[in-house]
Amino acid sequence: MNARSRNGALNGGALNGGTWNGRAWNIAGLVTVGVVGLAAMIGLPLVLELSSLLDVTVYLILAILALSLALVWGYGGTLCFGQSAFFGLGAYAYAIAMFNIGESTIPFLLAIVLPAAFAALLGYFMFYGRISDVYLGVITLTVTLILFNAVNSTAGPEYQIGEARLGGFNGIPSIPPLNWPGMPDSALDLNDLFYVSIVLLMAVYFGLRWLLVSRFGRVIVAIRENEQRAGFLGYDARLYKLATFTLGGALAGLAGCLFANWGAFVSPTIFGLGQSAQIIIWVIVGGRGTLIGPVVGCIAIQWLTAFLGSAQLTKASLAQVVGPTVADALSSVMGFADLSNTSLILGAVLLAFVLLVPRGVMPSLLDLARFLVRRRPADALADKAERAT
Amino acid sequence: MSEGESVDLVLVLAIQVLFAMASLALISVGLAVIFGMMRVINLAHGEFLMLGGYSAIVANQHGVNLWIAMLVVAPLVVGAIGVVVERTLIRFLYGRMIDTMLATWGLSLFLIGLVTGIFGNTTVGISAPLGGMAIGNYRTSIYGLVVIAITAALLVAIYLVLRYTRLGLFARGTMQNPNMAAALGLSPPKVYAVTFGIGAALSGLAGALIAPISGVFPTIGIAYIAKAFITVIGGGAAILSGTISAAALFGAIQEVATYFTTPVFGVVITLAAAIVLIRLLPQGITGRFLKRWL
Amino acid sequence: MTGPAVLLETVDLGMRFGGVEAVSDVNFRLTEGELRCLIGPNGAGKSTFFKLLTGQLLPTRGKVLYRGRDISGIETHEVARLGIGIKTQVPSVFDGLSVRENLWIAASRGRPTRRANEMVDEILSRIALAGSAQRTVGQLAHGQRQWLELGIVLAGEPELILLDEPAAGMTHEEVVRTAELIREINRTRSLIVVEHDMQFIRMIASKVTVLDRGRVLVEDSMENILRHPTVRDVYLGKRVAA
Amino acid sequence: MKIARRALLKTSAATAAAVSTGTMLSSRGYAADPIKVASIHDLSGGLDIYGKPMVDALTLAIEEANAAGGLLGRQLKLVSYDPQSNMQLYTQYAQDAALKEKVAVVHGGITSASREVIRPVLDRFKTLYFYNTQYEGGVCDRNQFDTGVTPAQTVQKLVPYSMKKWGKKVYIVAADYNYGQITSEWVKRYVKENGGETVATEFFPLDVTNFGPSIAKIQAASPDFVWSALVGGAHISFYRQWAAAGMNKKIPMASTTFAVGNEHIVLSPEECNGMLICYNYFQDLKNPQNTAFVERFHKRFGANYPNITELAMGTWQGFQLWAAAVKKANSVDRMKVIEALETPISIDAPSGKVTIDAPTHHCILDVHIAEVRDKKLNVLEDFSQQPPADTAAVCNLKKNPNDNKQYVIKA
Repeated sequence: MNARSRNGALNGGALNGGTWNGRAWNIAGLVTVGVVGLAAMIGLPLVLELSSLLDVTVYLILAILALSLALVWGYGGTLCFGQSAFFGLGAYAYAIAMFNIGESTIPFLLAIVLPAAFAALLGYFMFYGRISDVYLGVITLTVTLILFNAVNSTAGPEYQIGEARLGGFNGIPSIPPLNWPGMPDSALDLNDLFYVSIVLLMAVYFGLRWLLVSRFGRVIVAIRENEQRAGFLGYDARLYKLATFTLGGALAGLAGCLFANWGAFVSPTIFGLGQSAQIIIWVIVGGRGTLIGPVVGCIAIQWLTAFLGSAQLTKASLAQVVGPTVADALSSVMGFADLSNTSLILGAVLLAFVLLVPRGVMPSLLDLARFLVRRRPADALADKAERAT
Repeated sequence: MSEGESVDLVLVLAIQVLFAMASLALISVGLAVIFGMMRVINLAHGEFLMLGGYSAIVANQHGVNLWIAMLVVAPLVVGAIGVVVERTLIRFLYGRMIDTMLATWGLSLFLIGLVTGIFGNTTVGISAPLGGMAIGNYRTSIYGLVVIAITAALLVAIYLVLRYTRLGLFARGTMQNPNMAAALGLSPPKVYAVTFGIGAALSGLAGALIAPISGVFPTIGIAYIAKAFITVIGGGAAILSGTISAAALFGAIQEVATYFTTPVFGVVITLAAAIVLIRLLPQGITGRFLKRWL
Repeated sequence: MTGPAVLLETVDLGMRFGGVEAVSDVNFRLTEGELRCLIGPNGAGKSTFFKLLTGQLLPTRGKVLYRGRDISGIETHEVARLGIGIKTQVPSVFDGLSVRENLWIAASRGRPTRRANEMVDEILSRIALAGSAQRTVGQLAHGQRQWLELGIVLAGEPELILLDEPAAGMTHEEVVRTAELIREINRTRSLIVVEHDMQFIRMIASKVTVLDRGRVLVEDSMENILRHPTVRDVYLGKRVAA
Repeated sequence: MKIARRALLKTSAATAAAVSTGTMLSSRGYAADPIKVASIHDLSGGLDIYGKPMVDALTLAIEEANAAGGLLGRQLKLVSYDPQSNMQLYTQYAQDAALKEKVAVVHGGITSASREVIRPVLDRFKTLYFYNTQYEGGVCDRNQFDTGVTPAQTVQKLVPYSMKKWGKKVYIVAADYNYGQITSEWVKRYVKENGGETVATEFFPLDVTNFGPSIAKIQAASPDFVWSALVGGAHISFYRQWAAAGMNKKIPMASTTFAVGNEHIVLSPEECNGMLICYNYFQDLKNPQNTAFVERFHKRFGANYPNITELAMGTWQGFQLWAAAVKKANSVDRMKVIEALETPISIDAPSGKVTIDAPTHHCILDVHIAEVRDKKLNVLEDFSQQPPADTAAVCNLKKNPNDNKQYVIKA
């Protein structure tokens, strides 16, 4: 390892030729992700019982959603408070189309195209309107609220699109599952959905990795770093941002489609602020500017949320972990005994990360790994010598 | 409906519109102070309102006179919370607008969780004092009129402070040029802490005044946050004229739209109008008009 | 007329901010292959003029012509695509990226990857940063950042280069090298340099335009400018004396 | 798993006691695993005010059953999930209950949305499901039993009662979702049948807190009374703003949603005195069954327990119906229990007699009209054995046992 050098933010291997040690890291990372992904795909259905496999499936689906924001925010630098809007649109588009068409190929595509088109429209409005980053956050947040309010008030019988009733607050239940393209009678069962989800997640992951080392990916990062300079170099920042935002919308829509399949259900809470907050927390916990980080962040936070609801963290159970004195003190400080409070915990996690670990877990871990590898050239040499003998 | 009755109805509706404007200005002004002077987007603003409501109600339940609870206790408590928040969180994040947004969002979730843990999810409330009054055949709440009056008085007071006091001079200077405070020999940390505290106190007051009307529950802030934001951003950087002009505009749009359609479309139309406004006037109303105003 | 063609021209250019006229009635001409320095005291309107030329500001009066085409207020990226390269006063680079990546972004627009890589290697040696190619730009010294920005501008192969205080904050040796670099660039490109370091302007020895209170005060060779009485009064007096 | 753990602790304490006294128990007694009963109710998030009393009722029911020796000689174990008012977690927990815990029955769901989320899951994984909330009616699914009242059972009685008392012009304000929409359809129908007129119907999303313009609209329409089908915490503002304008002294109000979320305790007496409501259960019902029940409930959860709600009683009755069926079937097998329930099962509950209506899987039960007075609900009139007429109009599981959907009932 060349101790002096540090990777730039592009994580690109090809650009710097074989001499750059960043390339080794990238290949190692890609191989690790590929191997873990394949192992999960083959191994999980064998070792997990169905209910756990279903839990894993939804985490994988949400990880695609996490990746969509990882692209738009982590790499593109556009903080979208309304990623859930595209997620929800994808789910609703799939559900409505599915009730009307009955064969899932077109609904599946619609669930991607429609949110992408909406993102493109909104993005055009914002980026070409030269709206600053902060206002962009407020606008995306407001649009999400509008969608939530609008869809929430479609309970009346007049809100019907073809065969599909929108259902307002109650949402749309019993959404028909995906089928293999062109074969309306062979619907995906729950195992199939797991395979489809993991394959799509890996496809999205590797697709984005490829995109980010392409010129397009390098330019969007450059624009994030310095929009003015990119403009001086002849790159139309608005266009690149718009393209990124649109792609993010498409990916979120894809996740929405799968999510609607998983629970066979969609309701307006999918547009809610809570959902948006979750996505942002996944990305910030996992790390902006990485792809694997938000995936890990998403799965960890999801697991935590589910855990808190099924095994309530009471004073008694807390006492087993931290001892009765600490538990007593904690609960008297908080003023209540029931500490299984998702909002409280997610809020604290978000605060802690913004203040203490703003880069997120993965970049910090990777630095640590590099540091450890770098620190022990002697060990590595010894290792080699041993093997040689 | 007789002619006299329809005149009465118009009057009642006019009061409703005025009330909508006043309450919008009321819930936004604390946010406007913080945004106008510090360029901090405080996503925990809704929770400051919520805490104001709880402070007033808890104080009232412990025997404090309702008006004192609303007008004195709530602003003091939430103002103090604001200072603590600024000292422990916000000050580490100056110049990082996006991170400030995220941190205050985290704070928002945290406060919702904390208050839920302490008070539960039940709506608590106090009845609106003063009862109703008749306008012809219609009845309207006197308290609504009082809220309008208090809001007006508050805005006048802010005007006087900005216009005629040393504090106001600093504030105006800081709005024009963020480095002003330092130039005037004030320690910026102190100015920021005080500003944030004042903004929080105003939010606490607003939350307390709204509480008798809507009741208080831990997530009530979410209902207000979007409205407060579009008012502040739609209004632009000028604290007073921005808040007033945007509150008047959006309040009127919302009330009229609600009366003729449904409350949902009232909200949807208002939010959509706000987005169009921000698109047309990215610096807000006062960025284009009323530039020299406070 | 058979002289060199006019590359950049402003016609009655004016910019007003509220009640303040930052730039007024500027008629400025740059011929192809020329190296022009733009000087003036603080508040003379240099920065505003620079921003008008680069499309960052839309003039309230008059227009900017590039090869006869009106470019006032067009989008920044279109300015670049016309063949104008810009270096700003505070180095505008991609801080989070490596030196090589910075140059690569600049070189790769409109070029195949292989050609872009060659270009990057060439520029790295030209701006003496080959040894630091993998370093993150945020870690570079100020002078190196200035050079890097110059390299970034060169990588776009513009016809006209606009430089805003390219020698600001440099050590004497760095200033000398920068001047050399600029003269070398001038062999193939036209340049406008906004600067107030007279030493530096002497080193690149060229025609100078003096701006004062938003107007062109005088336009002449360096030697004549130094002798110009009004210029001495408004601007040079103190500095030369010091 | 707060409650499950508590149950577990009890069992292990019993085991410890048995071991310490040296008594050898027959292996059969302990070899039988406990029968698991899942509870999926919101204990946090926006709906916890509804969920907590329901879980408390279920907890008490199970503790009492265990104290009485369990069911079929086996102890019962409550597996409690808190979906935090989050639909995704409803799905996950329903899957977990059915597949991992393999529970005998799931009691759960508060909103219709949450019911429609878990219903298909439990159908797919063949796990019996009890939905114990009052709702808009129309669910037709052999795997599910609904113990809450539906609009036809309450609205049908309260509308004529109110019209007789106050007059024929009705203004409806309702929550803007299925339940509010369908309830208001039924109100309209019965108003018309009784010769009255519905002057207007207005819907409010569940998070609306400003009712000023609507209160003006209502005054303009000057109805004889207002019918409220408002739901949830935000809508409490309506009653408050209504009273603040002094309207509560001018125009009376009737509701089949008020007080389910303890609105009558949150609001001051002046704000809601005199409202008429209609439910299956009131804590103040005067019968020996109920008196004993309230006493046991207060002993378990404290005498200052705010109010034993309609939903809590629905859950209690749901559990008792299931337990009675298990005894009758002598099995916890899903189909055997369903068939036993369809015989039909009938119990004497604190609210009166409750019988499963076999064709609809809903309940035939008593309803009562009460008046809100000083934070109490005073029963004015009883109507015995109301059938679920609305659902019966669209659903007959005897004829179509494979029917599986929620019908939208046209009133």
